[in-house]
Amino acid sequence: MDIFNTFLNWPVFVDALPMLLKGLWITIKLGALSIVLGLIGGLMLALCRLYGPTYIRGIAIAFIDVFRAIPLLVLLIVIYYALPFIGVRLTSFTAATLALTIVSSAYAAEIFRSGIEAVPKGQFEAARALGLNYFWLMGDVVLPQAIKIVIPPITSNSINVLKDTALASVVAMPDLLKQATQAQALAANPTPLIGAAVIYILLLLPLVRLVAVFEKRFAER
Amino acid sequence: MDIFNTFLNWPVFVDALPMLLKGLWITIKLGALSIVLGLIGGLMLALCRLYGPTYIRGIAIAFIDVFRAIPLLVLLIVIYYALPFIGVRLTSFTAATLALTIVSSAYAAEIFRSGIEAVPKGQFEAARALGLNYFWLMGDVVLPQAIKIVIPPITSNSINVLKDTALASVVAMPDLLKQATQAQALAANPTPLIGAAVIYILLLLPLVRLVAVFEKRFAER
Amino acid sequence: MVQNIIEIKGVEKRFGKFTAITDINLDIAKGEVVVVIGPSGSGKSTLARCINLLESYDEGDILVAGVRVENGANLSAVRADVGMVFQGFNLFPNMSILRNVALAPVRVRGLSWREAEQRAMKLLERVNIAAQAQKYPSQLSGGQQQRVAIARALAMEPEVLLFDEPTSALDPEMVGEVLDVMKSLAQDGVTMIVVTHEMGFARQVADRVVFMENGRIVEEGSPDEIFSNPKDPRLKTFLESILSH
Amino acid sequence: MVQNIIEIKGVEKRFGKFTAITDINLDIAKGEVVVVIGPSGSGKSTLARCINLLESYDEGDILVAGVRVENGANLSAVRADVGMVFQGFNLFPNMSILRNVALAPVRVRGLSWREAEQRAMKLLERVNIAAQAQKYPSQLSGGQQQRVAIARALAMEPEVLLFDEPTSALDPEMVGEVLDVMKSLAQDGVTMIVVTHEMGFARQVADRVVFMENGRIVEEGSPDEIFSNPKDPRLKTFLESILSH
Amino acid sequence: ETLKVGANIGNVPWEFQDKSGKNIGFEIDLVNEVAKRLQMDVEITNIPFNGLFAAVQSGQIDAAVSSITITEKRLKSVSFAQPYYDSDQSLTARSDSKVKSVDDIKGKIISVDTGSTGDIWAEANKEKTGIAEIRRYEGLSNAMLDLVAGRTDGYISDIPAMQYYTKDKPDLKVVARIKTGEQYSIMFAKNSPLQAKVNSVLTELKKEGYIAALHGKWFGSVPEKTTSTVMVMDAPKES
Ligand SMILES: Nc1ncnc2c1ncn2[C@@H]1O[C@H](COP(=O)(O)OP(=O)(O)OP(=O)(O)O)[C@@H](O)[C@H]1O
Ligand SMILES: Nc1ncnc2c1ncn2[C@@H]1O[C@H](COP(=O)(O)OP(=O)(O)OP(=O)(O)O)[C@@H](O)[C@H]1O
Ligand SMILES: [Mg+2]
Ligand SMILES: [Mg+2]
Repeated sequence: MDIFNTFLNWPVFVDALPMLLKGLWITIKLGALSIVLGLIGGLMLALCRLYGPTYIRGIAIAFIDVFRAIPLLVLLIVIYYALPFIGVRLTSFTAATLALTIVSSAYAAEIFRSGIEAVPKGQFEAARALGLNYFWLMGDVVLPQAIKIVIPPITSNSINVLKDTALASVVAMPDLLKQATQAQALAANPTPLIGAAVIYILLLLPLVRLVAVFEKRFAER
Repeated sequence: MDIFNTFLNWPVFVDALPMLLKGLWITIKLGALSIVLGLIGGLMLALCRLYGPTYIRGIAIAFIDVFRAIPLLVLLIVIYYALPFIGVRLTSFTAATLALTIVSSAYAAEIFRSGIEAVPKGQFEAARALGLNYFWLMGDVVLPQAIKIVIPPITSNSINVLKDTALASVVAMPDLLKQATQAQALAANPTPLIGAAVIYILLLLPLVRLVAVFEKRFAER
Repeated sequence: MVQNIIEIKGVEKRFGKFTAITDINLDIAKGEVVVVIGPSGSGKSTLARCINLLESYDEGDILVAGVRVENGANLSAVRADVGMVFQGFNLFPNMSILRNVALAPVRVRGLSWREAEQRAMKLLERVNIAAQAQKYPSQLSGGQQQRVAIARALAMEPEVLLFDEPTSALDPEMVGEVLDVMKSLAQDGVTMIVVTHEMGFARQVADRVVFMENGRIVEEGSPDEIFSNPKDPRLKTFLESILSH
Repeated sequence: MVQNIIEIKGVEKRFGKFTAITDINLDIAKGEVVVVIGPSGSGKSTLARCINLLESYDEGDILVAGVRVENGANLSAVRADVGMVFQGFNLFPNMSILRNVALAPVRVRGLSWREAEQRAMKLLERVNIAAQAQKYPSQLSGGQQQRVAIARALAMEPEVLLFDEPTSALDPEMVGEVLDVMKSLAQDGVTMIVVTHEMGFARQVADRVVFMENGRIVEEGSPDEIFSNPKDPRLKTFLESILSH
Repeated sequence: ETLKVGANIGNVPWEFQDKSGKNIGFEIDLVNEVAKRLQMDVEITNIPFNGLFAAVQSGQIDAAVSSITITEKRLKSVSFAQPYYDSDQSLTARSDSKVKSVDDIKGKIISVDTGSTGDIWAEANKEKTGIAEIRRYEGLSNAMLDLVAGRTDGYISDIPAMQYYTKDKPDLKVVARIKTGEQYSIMFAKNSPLQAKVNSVLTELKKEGYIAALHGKWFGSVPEKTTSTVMVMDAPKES
């Protein structure tokens, strides 16, 4: 068999498409929710890490470091399969969202921190000298500048979360990639995997380009 | 069965340990090499994207966007299993390193870019006014400041690469996590997974703390 | 009893092992204009920054309107009453000039955006820059930025104004205008501490001139005493060097 | 034939729809000292920045030593010969003061670090800041930073020096010292273009004074002509406003 | 010459590692013997099930084992030697549960391995059996965890694996055998010349009773005469 029959087999792809689309829907649902929650959580964590009282700061650092180090697969298994032993029984969707959110917020926290630290000290001083309280200092002055700086890595992180939904199949949430490997096994042909890659690219490229446009408009100031 | 027998079963863990350590070695070898190459590649890509002539810039953008969007699993399969059809037959180690390096350099490129863009314009101007050529402008003035800014997200990215070695098992490089799932199947008990998580944490936490110390020393200037 | 709006008692500030200012004692009455002069690195900026706790001080006390300046609940309120114009301009690059000026009145004083922006426009007119209200800071020249910074501080109608070389980036024409604004503020009874090298301004407006050297207040007195009859030898050299060019 | 080291012919620079400078014609002979004055926003900084192509110009030509300033292979060489001291200091925060000054001689002129640092120390002494050589820029006061910036530009021993308000952040004592440095450079035959508000300096050192307004050169001549016998009404108002305070 | 065989190590009792890290199992023994007869060395490569299909087709391995079921659909892309094992599906439930046979799964939540034959069977018989919901899992151990946790009521999967798994677990029980007629064999790239050679060795081994002996070694029982473990068969062909 040649490369086309093996990796770009049209009938196999057409066969697999309905499965892939079913997986895509899970990927999007789970991914979008975890990205949004992860960004919010990450921002909170970054602020705790930078400005919290010592013990809060310690907790934030531990949270960030441990949940970046732990493999998502293991976290998912613990949340979904171990928690019932202590009486917490989550649905697979909740468990997957929770695990993805925890991990993505740990990553996002470090990104936001780098952005906040890149805002010149003079900006904080000017805001404080004007009497702005912590909330407005962050909201009006520091975060708009910090977020502008970190748009590229935040985009990367969001893409990562979307792709990490693949691991949710371990808690019986078959996402796009899982559906593709399954279709591969059924047909004994890797074409569905290539199909999934194409779908990922079709899904992500426009989003990434859109972010780039926003970024440019931002930068023009 | 209670939670301890299921998730923290000592005899199962001891049994699995030799397998896990074999996997750990692959994780470290593959991870370290891909991280280093990915950082170098990412820096090159970021510079091409920012300062290359239009067509180089276009290629860099396409590279970065496509390889962030494509699932690593698919890329691995293409590199290892599809390239032989066109006469390129790589060893599994080379294939895994290549795929991981490509993806991690795409991610690192965006991180470096955000760092470079956060360096004030006046710094570029002062360096250019002194007649520094592009190489020294970057090497002496801009990159030291940019890298300082992006240490946190670069650390995150490196952790990610190390964890992504898990997918290399598909090209016959059974890493730590793969060995753990295998040991789990063998013992019909998830303890080896928890064991793997502990090993990841023991491996990564000291590294992350070390980076934090460096970062602090850097920031004191 | 005359209330001193600012009381500084035995203040010292160290950066690591380096002592930037030490043994500073200075009381400033409501409505007084104090000009701080001294050579580069003598600690003028550091002193100003300690007054609104942008630098925490290591020894002594600073009281604004009787309240000790320290970390705590009332720090924000103290700061809202102490306006500051920076040596670097520190405008907010992510908002228009108009927003820069209107922001604090809205966020701290609770004005509506409409009202705050109207008042901001008036202040921008006063410093001759109203035409640029919709531009962003990076689009302005250095002098223009400095004038915005002054308008921003004035917008809070503070009780005390700290100026750290407010005219250093201005061209002479503008220096005159800005000094006029400051003079009128002084007549309105606003308390001011001005770090400046504008000896003309010091002579005309200052109630008191403070000369710093090496982190200490070496001499203080009325402009007449300081300029016409300096006692400290270092002050004498300092003044001579200024007049020589 | 007298060689003009800088020739500026019909130069215009636009920011979007806004024209910052237009129709600029200016020839500068080797060893000449030209002082540029004018109100804030008149385009003085923009003109200076066009000369070493920190801003690309939209119309006309600028030639340095006969070579057109444009993007290309010899731009770096042109820039090495045109030193610049910025209105903002733009020191490199990631290296010590000493490194800041020694860097370009090593990287561009190929000096050894030892040699470059020895020369850098001499320059730091000349601007009275040698004691801070091992500090980082963020640890210096504004005035100290400005002096380092001047030393850094001098380190390249450039043919032409552009100064954009080199003394604006300095205290009067230091202004005198820095102006002395600049005077001695002028005597050494270094060509200089100085944007400044120091009229005393202009009068003593300038071979020619150029007055800009609204992006144009409105009047130029010897210091005597400009200060004692100004023709353009806008120049007259400008000078009056300066003398009035 | 070397026969490069890919196998999803960890697939008990077909191919897994003993404590010393040596590959053992039914299919490992089988390919070792086949290679010996072909006068070749064996090199076992550990590739997860996901990767096996691309691996044979790209020639990175010559053959793949991992209890791979022969199906019509797969035959379009790959070739198989004659089958050597008849696998049926099984229904596993908690010992204390009311699920005692296939008739009891009406209205229950049933788990399967994604893409497995059990999945295909459950999907096809969803209406008939009245299954309330099919949950798809990634491998046996997680499905078992949820069965024990009570999130699911039954698990449909290959019978040999389940028999092996429940052997030492009193709270779980294989309650029913589900006939599906699926058969395992060695997978090759499509039209690989090795397929014919291996197929004739398998014929030889069946005649000698070698494969039946392997069954005894790994499952502790003698296979019936009519199963493909004993009977010589034709290599499956694409229809
Ligand atoms: N963050 C810092 N770390 C170390 N030293 C510092 C720091 N900030 C200021 N200094 C030092 O403290 C001294 C006083 O600085 P300050 O900025 O108050 O001087 P200044 O009188 O305002 O000078 P100028 O007129 O040049 O602005 C200087 O010697 C300076 O180097
Ligand atoms: N990047 C930019 N985008 C838009 N407008 C700009 C930009 N840079 C400068 N300008 C405008 O160009 C004009 C000239 O600016 P320039 O900095 O040359 O003035 P200047 O004469 O140096 O003033 P000053 O004495 O205040 O430094 C100003 O009106 C300024 O607002
Ligand atoms: Mg100062
Ligand atoms: Mg200017």
